[in-house]
Amino acid sequence: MKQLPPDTVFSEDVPQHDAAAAADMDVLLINIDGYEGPLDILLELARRQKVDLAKLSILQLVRQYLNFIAQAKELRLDLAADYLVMAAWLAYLKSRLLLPKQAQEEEDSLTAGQMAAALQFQLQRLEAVQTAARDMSTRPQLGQQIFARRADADDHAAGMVTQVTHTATLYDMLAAYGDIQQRQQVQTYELPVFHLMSMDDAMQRLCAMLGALPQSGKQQVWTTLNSLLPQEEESALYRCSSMASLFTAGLELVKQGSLDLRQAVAFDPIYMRATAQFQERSVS
Amino acid sequence: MTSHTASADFKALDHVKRACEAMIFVAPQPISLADMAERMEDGAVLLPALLSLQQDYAGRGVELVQRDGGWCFRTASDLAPYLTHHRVEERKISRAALETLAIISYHQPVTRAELETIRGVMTSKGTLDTLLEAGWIKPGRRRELPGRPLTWVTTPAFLDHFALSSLNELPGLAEMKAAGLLDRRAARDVIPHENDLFATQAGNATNNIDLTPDVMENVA
Amino acid sequence: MTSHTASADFKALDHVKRACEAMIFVAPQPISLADMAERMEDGAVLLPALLSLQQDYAGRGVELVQRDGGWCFRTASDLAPYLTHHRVEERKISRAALETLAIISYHQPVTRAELETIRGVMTSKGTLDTLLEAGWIKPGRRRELPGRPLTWVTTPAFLDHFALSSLNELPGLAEMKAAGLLDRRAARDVIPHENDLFATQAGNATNNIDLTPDVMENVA
Repeated sequence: MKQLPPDTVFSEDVPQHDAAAAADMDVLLINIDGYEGPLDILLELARRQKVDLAKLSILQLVRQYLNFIAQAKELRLDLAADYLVMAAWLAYLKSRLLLPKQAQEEEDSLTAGQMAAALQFQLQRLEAVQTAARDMSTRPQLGQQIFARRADADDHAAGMVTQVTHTATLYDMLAAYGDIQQRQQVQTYELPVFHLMSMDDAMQRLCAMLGALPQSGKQQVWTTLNSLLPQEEESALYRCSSMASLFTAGLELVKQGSLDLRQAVAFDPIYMRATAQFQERSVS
Repeated sequence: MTSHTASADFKALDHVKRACEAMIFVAPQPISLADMAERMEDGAVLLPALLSLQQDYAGRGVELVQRDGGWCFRTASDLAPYLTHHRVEERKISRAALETLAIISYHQPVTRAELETIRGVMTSKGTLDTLLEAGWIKPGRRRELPGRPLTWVTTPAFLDHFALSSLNELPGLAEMKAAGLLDRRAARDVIPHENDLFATQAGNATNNIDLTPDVMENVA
Repeated sequence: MTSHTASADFKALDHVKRACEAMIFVAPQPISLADMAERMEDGAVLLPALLSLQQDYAGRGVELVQRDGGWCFRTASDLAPYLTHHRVEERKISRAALETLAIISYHQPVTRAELETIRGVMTSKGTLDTLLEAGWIKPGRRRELPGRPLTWVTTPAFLDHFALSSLNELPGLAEMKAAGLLDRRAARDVIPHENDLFATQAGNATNNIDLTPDVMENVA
């Protein structure tokens, strides 16, 4: 297989400022609600390459999608998580596609080419399904373009035996069962009692633990929020609520000026330390 | 008078015949020449078309006849013996019968007392009678309980009517919920089960969304 | 089998044609050959009669068509403009529901997870139940997989609604099959793996398998 020099490869990353493409993207962003998730958007972008899906440039598609996400973020569009997951995956795929082949040898995982092929297959399959759906909606339909004979009241005059049959559809029956189930759930409903760390408990715990920390002059020790969580074997729900309650209690202390909170970037550990004011508060 | 865009010669006898044939076929009552003319293009001549159509159908199993000043198709009277089985009157079953049937199909064998517990209301005799008459339920074994109450089960005709090949194909509650058949979710289901909270974070996503990333696993 | 007193030759093609014509005309739903045979005299041969009848009706305003093995009369679709007043209220069907219906019809039997894999999104409420309510889909056999998930399949009413005589008539079905697009599996399971790669390159490369080179060239 031909291996391209790296500088050529990375020139692909330079965003192209094409007025027509930008206008296209605007249309896509405005109509975002009309699309059925990230795969549908990808298919729309793929169609714009105006080539047979089998000859699609996956790298170009990835770049278009990432560009689309970037613009959506710029416009502060509220994108569903699906779209961001897809973006993360495509960014990963892109890096794999751009790496020299030797560098990406990993055992029992798909090669970049196979991953791209899988994506391409999904797009082709979705395209086929969407075409089928469109064809279906344009077919002549019973009761719209094609008609059946309707039973004639006069038929009875023919002096024939009338046989009564009872009818119900599967949907009717399932819906009836669904209703019964719901009635029951409503009837037997009890408010569940949860074992949670209350705000009061959290405030008490936070003050006690921060007060007990080694203190060296004005430079208090930074400690992480995680280290303040209860270590005992508690339920997962209790640990979750502890995290939330301790954090909220922490915010309350910050508001009072008794605490400093610090976090470098999202999802990093949260650090806290007591201020001088905290000392006065705990003394008094 | 309506006008249509098709390019066919609307006055051609053949076209008028086809249109009349379809209009008469679909009409639930005999349809008058005037009614048909109103739906045809201006200048279409109907009577010759109808008479020609009547000739086409003469001696066939279905004939074109005039009744009450209108035109309609009627089966030839000599064929009545073949048609007796088809004189069918469809009757939609009542809500109560529907619920009862649903419970029997999901909980069979089930006694009348159990039925009433599940439905939360008394079951009138007429309800079970309707289902029996429809041939969808039948008595099953007696329950080994005081009074040896009769149980009810569904019949093969029930499966037949609902085009199911086995009882196994009745969707379960989770599947009904997924299909939108349980609309209002009980509040208790909305709150995640304690163990779910971290389980989903850990990655073994419970719902099978499978975005393109069926390849996603490779990211790890 | 019924016996009749008329003196006609019951096996004569013409007689069988007339009887079938009347039976199909009167039946509220498409009627199967077996159902008709049951009402006819022993030894009557129906299929040639039905095919001949179908030819008689070809090109007329009303046509004899097959729907999932049953026979029925339906108006010719080009005559719709004359019949507008019989139109039933059109079911507004969302794009999501239509795509879901397309997947069920082409990929059946298909589980909900497979549906979601193919569309790349969760199936929202109101999609499957809309199709179920329309009577176009029903539950099929459970798949022999962990959790025994329910599959969904189309009904005869679906074929009748969309004027298809059988599933084989779905537009583009053969092409989709040839292109391997009827595969219900997740994409990563469909594409050939390392070891298969050379085999397919060597000969029967059907579609897009040796993708990597293309991709790399497009980088330039």
